[in-house]
Amino acid sequence: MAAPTVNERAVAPGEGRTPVQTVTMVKALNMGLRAALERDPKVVVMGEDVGKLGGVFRVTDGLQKDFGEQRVLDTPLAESGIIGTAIGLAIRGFRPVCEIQFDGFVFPGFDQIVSQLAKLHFRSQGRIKVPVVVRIPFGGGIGAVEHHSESPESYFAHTAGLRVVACSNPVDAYWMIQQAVESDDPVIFFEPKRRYYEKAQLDTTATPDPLFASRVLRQGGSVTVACYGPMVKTCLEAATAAAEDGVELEVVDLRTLSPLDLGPVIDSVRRTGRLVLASEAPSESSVTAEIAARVQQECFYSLEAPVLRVTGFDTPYPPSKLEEEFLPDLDRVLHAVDRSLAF
Amino acid sequence: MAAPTVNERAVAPGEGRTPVQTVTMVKALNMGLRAALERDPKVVVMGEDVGKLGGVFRVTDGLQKDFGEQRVLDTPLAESGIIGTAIGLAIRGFRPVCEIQFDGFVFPGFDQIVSQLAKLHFRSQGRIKVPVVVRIPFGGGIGAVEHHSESPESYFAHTAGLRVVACSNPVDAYWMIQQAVESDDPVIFFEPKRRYYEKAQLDTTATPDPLFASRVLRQGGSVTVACYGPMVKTCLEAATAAAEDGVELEVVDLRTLSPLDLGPVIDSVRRTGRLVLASEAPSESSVTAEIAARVQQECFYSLEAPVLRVTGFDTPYPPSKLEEEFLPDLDRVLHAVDRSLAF
Amino acid sequence: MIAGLRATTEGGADLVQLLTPEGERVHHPDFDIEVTPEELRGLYRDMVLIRRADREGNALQRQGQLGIWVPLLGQEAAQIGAGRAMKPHDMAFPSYREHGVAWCRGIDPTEILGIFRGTDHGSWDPLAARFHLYTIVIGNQCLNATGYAMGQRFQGKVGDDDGEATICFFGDGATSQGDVHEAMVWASVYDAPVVFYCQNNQWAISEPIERQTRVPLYQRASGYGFPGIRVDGNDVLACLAVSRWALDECRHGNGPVLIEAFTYRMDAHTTSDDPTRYRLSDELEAWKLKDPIERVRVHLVKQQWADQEFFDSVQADADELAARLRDFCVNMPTPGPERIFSEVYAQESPQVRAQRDEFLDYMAGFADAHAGGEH
Amino acid sequence: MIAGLRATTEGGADLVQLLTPEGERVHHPDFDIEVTPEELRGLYRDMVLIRRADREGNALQRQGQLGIWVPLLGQEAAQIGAGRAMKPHDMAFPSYREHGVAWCRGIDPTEILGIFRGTDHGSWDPLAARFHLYTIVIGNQCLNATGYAMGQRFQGKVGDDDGEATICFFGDGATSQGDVHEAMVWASVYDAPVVFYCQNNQWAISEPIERQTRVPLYQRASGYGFPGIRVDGNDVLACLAVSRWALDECRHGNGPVLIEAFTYRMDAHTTSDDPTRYRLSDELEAWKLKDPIERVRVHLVKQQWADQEFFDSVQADADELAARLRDFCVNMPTPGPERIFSEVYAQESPQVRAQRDEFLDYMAGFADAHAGGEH
Ligand SMILES: Cc1ncc(C[n+]2csc(CCOP(=O)(O)OP(=O)(O)O)c2C)c(N)n1
Ligand SMILES: Cc1ncc(C[n+]2csc(CCOP(=O)(O)OP(=O)(O)O)c2C)c(N)n1
Ligand SMILES: [Mg+2]
Ligand SMILES: [Mg+2]
Repeated sequence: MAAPTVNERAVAPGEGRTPVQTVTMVKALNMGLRAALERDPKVVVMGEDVGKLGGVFRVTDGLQKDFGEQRVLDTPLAESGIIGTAIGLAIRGFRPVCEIQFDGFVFPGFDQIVSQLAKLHFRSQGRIKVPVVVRIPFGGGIGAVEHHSESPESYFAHTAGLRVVACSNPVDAYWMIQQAVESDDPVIFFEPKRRYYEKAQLDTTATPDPLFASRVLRQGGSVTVACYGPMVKTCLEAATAAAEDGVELEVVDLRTLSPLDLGPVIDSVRRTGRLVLASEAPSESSVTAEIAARVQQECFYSLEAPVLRVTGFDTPYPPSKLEEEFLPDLDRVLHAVDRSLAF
Repeated sequence: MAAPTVNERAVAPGEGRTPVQTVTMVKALNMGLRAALERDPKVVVMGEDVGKLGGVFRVTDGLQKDFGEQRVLDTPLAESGIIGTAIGLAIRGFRPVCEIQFDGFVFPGFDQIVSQLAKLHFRSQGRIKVPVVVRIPFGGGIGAVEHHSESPESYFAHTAGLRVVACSNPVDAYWMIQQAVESDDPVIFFEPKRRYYEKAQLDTTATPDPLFASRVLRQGGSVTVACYGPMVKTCLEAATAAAEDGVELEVVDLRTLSPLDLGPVIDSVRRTGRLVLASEAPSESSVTAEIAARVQQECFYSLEAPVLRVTGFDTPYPPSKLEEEFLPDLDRVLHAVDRSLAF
Repeated sequence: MIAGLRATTEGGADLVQLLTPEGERVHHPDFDIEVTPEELRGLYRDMVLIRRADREGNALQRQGQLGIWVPLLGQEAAQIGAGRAMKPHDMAFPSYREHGVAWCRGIDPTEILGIFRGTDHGSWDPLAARFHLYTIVIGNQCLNATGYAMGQRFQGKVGDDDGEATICFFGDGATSQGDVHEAMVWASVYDAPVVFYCQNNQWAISEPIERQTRVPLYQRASGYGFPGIRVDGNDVLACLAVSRWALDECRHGNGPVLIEAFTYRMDAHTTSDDPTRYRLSDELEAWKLKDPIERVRVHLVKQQWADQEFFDSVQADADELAARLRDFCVNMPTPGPERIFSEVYAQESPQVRAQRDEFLDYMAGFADAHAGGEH
Repeated sequence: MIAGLRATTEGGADLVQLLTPEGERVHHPDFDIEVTPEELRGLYRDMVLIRRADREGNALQRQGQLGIWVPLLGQEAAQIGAGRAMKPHDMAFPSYREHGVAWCRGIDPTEILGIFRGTDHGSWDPLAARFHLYTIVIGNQCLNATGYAMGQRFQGKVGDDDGEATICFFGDGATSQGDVHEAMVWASVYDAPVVFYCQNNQWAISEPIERQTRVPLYQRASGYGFPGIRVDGNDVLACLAVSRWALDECRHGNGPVLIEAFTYRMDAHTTSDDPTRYRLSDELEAWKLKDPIERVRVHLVKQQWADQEFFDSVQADADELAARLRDFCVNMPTPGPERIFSEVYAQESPQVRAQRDEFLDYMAGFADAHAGGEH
C-alpha cells in the first residue's frame, strides 16, 4: 500500500488544530474512521444507517456527507449481505469497514465470516487478502431490549483466520480502528457500547501501541486482573478500591482477544501468583476459559491460587432491569480477588 | 407427553426380533430415529436429501418410505430455513429432528439457532418449548473437501440455552438420539462421521445411561484422559498402547459438552493428578479450554501437572491430504500423557 | 431498464383502496367488503385506543418509565385491519411494532410494557393468545411462522372454512433479509397457509425503501409463484378486506399470499431515534393528510353512523386506557435476580443452578456485610 | 392458484434457443448472434475437451487418485457458452462444478485437481485469472460476486463497451439460500454489473427442482426489478448469445441480469452420490437426446463447417489432455505439514507459529524416536 500508515503519519486530519483534545469514544472512533478514509481511497464504510444518520451511535456521523455515498454506504438490511459484499469489495482491492448495528445482529452474517472471511487467505494460499473490518458495538449496561447487549467475542476468537480486538477507551479506539483498517487480515473490532460516551485526552500526534498487544494499565503485586472492553474501567475502579485495603491489583487490558497476547499476563502472574479474569460474556467455552487454560499451563508452578473468572452467567442476557446483577461489577471483581487471596 | 419414553419402553421397533445385533453407527442412528418416529407422531425428520436418498450418509435411509413425506421432509436448500421452520413446527407442537448435511454448513443456520432456538424458552418464561434436535455429522478423517471436516461444537457450547452432546459409538448413538428427541430442550447432536461405519453389539432391551452424563470407559490410575466423539476411539487405543508401557489411562467419554458433566473427570483427576484433554477442534476458546479452566479450579490441590490439551490446530481445516497431521492421533495423545507424567 | 421505476410509487391501479383519505367509500372489483356501522365504529375505536396507548408508551419513555418505546403511529389501519381479519384459531407472528395486532388478539397493552421497561420479554402466553412473542432479529419470525403454518397443514387444519392460517408481520427493511426469502421459498413449496404481511412504512430506521428495492415489494411474490397484493395501509377497510381474503385463501389451502400494506411511520423509528437527521418534514406533512383514523371518522360522520356521543365515549375509553397503562407501568415490579437463571432450560441445568446458588449466596453475603458495615 | 404450474416446464416461448437438439439453427428476435465456422468449431472443441477432462476426473476418482470428483457432464454448453461470452477483464465467481468456465478463463484442468485430491483448494491465481476460487458453501459466492461488481462500478469501470462485468455461477438448489436473495437485493439497489447465472440442472443432489420453487427460476428476477431470461442450457450458441448480451448490459451499467440455463446433470451429483436411489433412467434418456455436444457436431457436419479430420484432431487433443491430466494427477506432490500453518493470516500469528514450531519439533522427535527404534 502506497498510502502512509497510521504510524508513519500520526497527525490527525485537520493538522494545525491542537493535537490534544478531550473526546468521547464515539468521537475518537469517528476521527479514526475519518483519518482512515482520508488516508486511503480504498477504504469504504458500510452498514445499516451509517450514512445520513451517522449510525445509531453516531460513530460514522458526517462521514457520508464528506466522503460521498460510494465511500460510506447505507446498505440494505441484511448482515450476510453486508459481510458478503464487503468480502467481494475486498477481493476487488477495497478495504471495507462494516458496521454491525448491535452485537446480537452479527449472527445472520456469521456464515460469511466463518466460511469466507476467515478462510479466504488460507484457501488461496495468500493470493487473496480480505482486509475487512467488522465493527461491533458490544456488551450490556445500556438498558436495551433483547439482542442489544451481548458479548459474542468468543465465537470469533474460536474461529481461525480472524483477528479479534476490543478497545476500552477513547485513545485506544482512535488508534486501534485505524490500525485495524490497515491490517491485511480481517479484524473483528469490538467496541464497548456502554463506554461510548466516556471521555479521555487524545493526543493525535502520539505513537500508538501495536494493535495486537495487551497492555498493563496499572501495576500491583497482589493479584493480576486481566480484562478487556467494558470491564477495563470496572477493573481499574476495583483496583483503586482494593488499594485502599492494601491490596495491589495489576490490571492488564488484553486488547487483542485473538491472537491473545498473554506475555504481560504471564509475566505478571509469575510475580503475583494469582489471576482473576473479568468479562461480560458467558463463561462456558469462552475467551476467559482459553486464558485460564493457558495460564494454568504456562504458570503451573507460580500459581498460588486457581485462575478465577468473573463473567456473565451461562444464561441468555436477561431483561435489562436485571443487567446490573448479570454484569460483573466492581464488587464481584473484588470478591474474586478476595477468594484468590484466600487460597 | 403421553407417548412412552425411551426408558419406559426400551424395546426396539420390530419386537420379536432378536434384541442384540451388530450394527454400525449409521444403522444405530437410523434405528433410533425410526423408534422415535414410531413412538411419537409429533416427531418429524427434516433436512436436505433426507428423504429418497436417505441422507448423504444414509442415516435416514428408508424413513420417508415408511413414514411418508409429511414426517420425513426433503427441504429446500437453506439451513436457516431448516432450523427456522423447525422452530415454527416446534412451537406448533412438533418435535423436529433436523439434519445438517455437514458440519461446515451449519453456519447459515447459526442465527436461528443462537437468536431463536436457544432463547425462546427463556424469553417466553417457559411457555414455549422448542424440542428441536439438530443432527450434525462432524469432524474430519474422511478425506473430504473443505467445510466437510469441521468441529464446530464449541460455538454451541458457548451458547446458553442449548444442549450439546456427541456420541462416540453405535450403542450410545442409538440411545442418545432417542433421548435427544425426547428432551424438551433444543439439542445439538454431534455424530462423529469418521466413526459412522464402525460396529458394535447393540442390545435394544438394555437400559441406557442418561443423556447428559459423561462416562468412564476405562479405569486407570496414571493419567485421566477426557475426550468425546471421534477422539474416544483414539484415546481408548492410546490407553491400550500406554498399558503396554505400564501407564494406566482413565478414559472418560464426555458425551455431553453443554452442560458439561465434569463429576467423573474431577473425581478421576483427584485420584490421578493429571488430565489430558483430546478434541479435533481448534483449541482457542473451545470446550477443552472450558474443561481445563474448570478442572484447574476444582482440582487445584490435586493437580500434579497442568491440564494439557491435544487438539486440532488454530488454523482452518487443511486440505485433506494433511488431515492425518492435523488430527490428534494416538501418538499425540501419548505424547501429551508423557509430558503430563514428566511434570 | 427498470431502474427508473420507483419502489415508492404509490401505484394507482396496484393499490387496493376502499376508503379514500377524504373518507369516501370506493369500490374494488376483487376485494370489496360490506361493513356494518357497528363494525366500522369498532375499527375506529380500535385505532383510537391503540394510538392512545402508543402515545402513552412514548410519554412513559420520555418520563423515564420505559427504556425505549417503538411507536406504531400511522400504522393503526394496517395493524387493526390485519388483526381484525384473523379468526380465533389463526396464529400471528409479530415483529416488534405490532401493538395494534396484539390488541386484536386480546393482549392488553400492559402485557407489552415489560419488554420496553426491561422486566420481561412480553408477559402474554403466545400459544394461548395465538400471538407469538415479539421478534427483534429482523426477519427471523418469518421462518418460524412458515414452520408453524406447515404444522397447521400437516395436522390437516387446512382445506375449508374452518381451516387455520398464520400471518406473519415484518417491515420493508426486513424484505432484504435472507430469512424472509427462505420463508417465501418454504411457504411456496409446502403450500403453507401463511400470509406474509409486510408493512411498508417507507423507512427502515434512516433508510428509505429505495435502499431495499427497485420495484414495489408486493411484486416479490410473483418470483415465488404466489399472489402479491399492495393495499393502502392507511385504509383499515382495505386492510381488513385484503387480509381476510388472504387468510381465507390460506385456510382453504391456497397459501401463501404476500400483502404489502403501503403506509408510513409517522413517528421516529423508536424513542431513541432522531428522524430529523434523515427525512424532511414535507413527507410527513403529505402523509398526515392520509391519516388512517381521520378518514374513518369523516366517513362515520358523513354516513351518520356515529354521533358526537360515540366519539366522546371512545375518547373517554382511550383516556382511561392510557391512565391504566401509566398506572400499571409505574407500579410494575422488578423481578428478582433469580429470574436471570430461571427457564433457561426446560430441564434444569446443573451448571445454571450452581451459578444461581452461588450468586444468590454472594448477594446474601454482600447484604450481610453491608448490614455489618464492612465492605 | 399457481401451485399447478411446474417449475420444470420447459417453456416454449420462454426458452431462448438458437440450435435445436437436432442441430437445426433457429432464430430468436432478441438474442440472435452470428458465429463463424471457426468460432463454432472452437466451441465444439471446448466442449469436447472439457467433457473429456471431466470423464478423466471421474476415472481418477474411481481409481483412488482423487477423493471425490464433481462432474459437469451435460452442462458443457451452459458453461462454455457463458465462459466464452466473457471478456478478459470480466470476473467470474464459480460454484464447484464450473470446470468448463475455468477452462475458458485459461485455467488448466490440472489446476483444479488439487481440490479433489486434497492437496490444496485450487492452485490458480484467482485475481490474475479473473476466476475466483471454487466456493463450496452454497450461495456464498453470489454475495462476494456482487460486492466485487459493486467495486467495478465504484471504480468507474462501468458505462461503455470497455466496461467490466462480473458473472456468478450457482445451481438451482442454491436459489433457496438467503445469500442468493441478498445478492439480488444488493445488486439491484447498487446497479451492480453482475450476471447471476443459474445452471438449473434440475437436481440439487437428490432433490428435484420442485423442492425449491413452484415457478421457473428466471422469474425470480422480476421480483427484484431486473431482467430474467431462461436459455436452453444445452445450446452453446444460445448460452453464448444470452450471456454476451447480459454481460454487455452489465458493463454498460444496466445490470444486474439473471440467466437461468435450463440443463441437466447427466451424471451423479459427485462421485460419492448414487442417483439410482432418487431418479428414473427415463429422465436421463430423454435428456440424452438433447446432448449439448452432439447438436453442434450435427450442425457442423450439416453446414459442412467441419470434416472428419477436424473431429479426429479434436478427439486427439482430448485424449492428450486426458493423458496429461492423469499423469499430472498421479505425480502430484503432497504438501508438507507446514502447509497447515501457512497463510492462515497475512501477518503471521505468534500462536500459529508456536503451534507450527511445536508440531514440527514433535514430528522431528518422533522421526528420531522411530529411527532409534523406540516408541
Ligand atoms: C438482524 C437485525 N439487524 C439489525 C437490526 C436493527 N434494526 C432494528 S429495526 C431496524 C429497521 C427495520 O426496518 P423495517 O423492517 O422496515 O421495519 P420498521 O422498523 O420500519 O417497522 C433495524 C435495522 C435488527 N433488529 N435485526
Ligand atoms: C450451505 C450448504 N449446504 C449444503 C451443502 C451440501 N451440498 C453440496 S452441493 C448441494 C446441492 C446443490 O445443488 P444445486 O445448487 O442445484 O447445484 P448443483 O450441485 O446441482 O450444481 C448440497 C446440498 C453445501 N455445500 N452448502
Ligand atoms: Mg419500515
Ligand atoms: Mg442443481
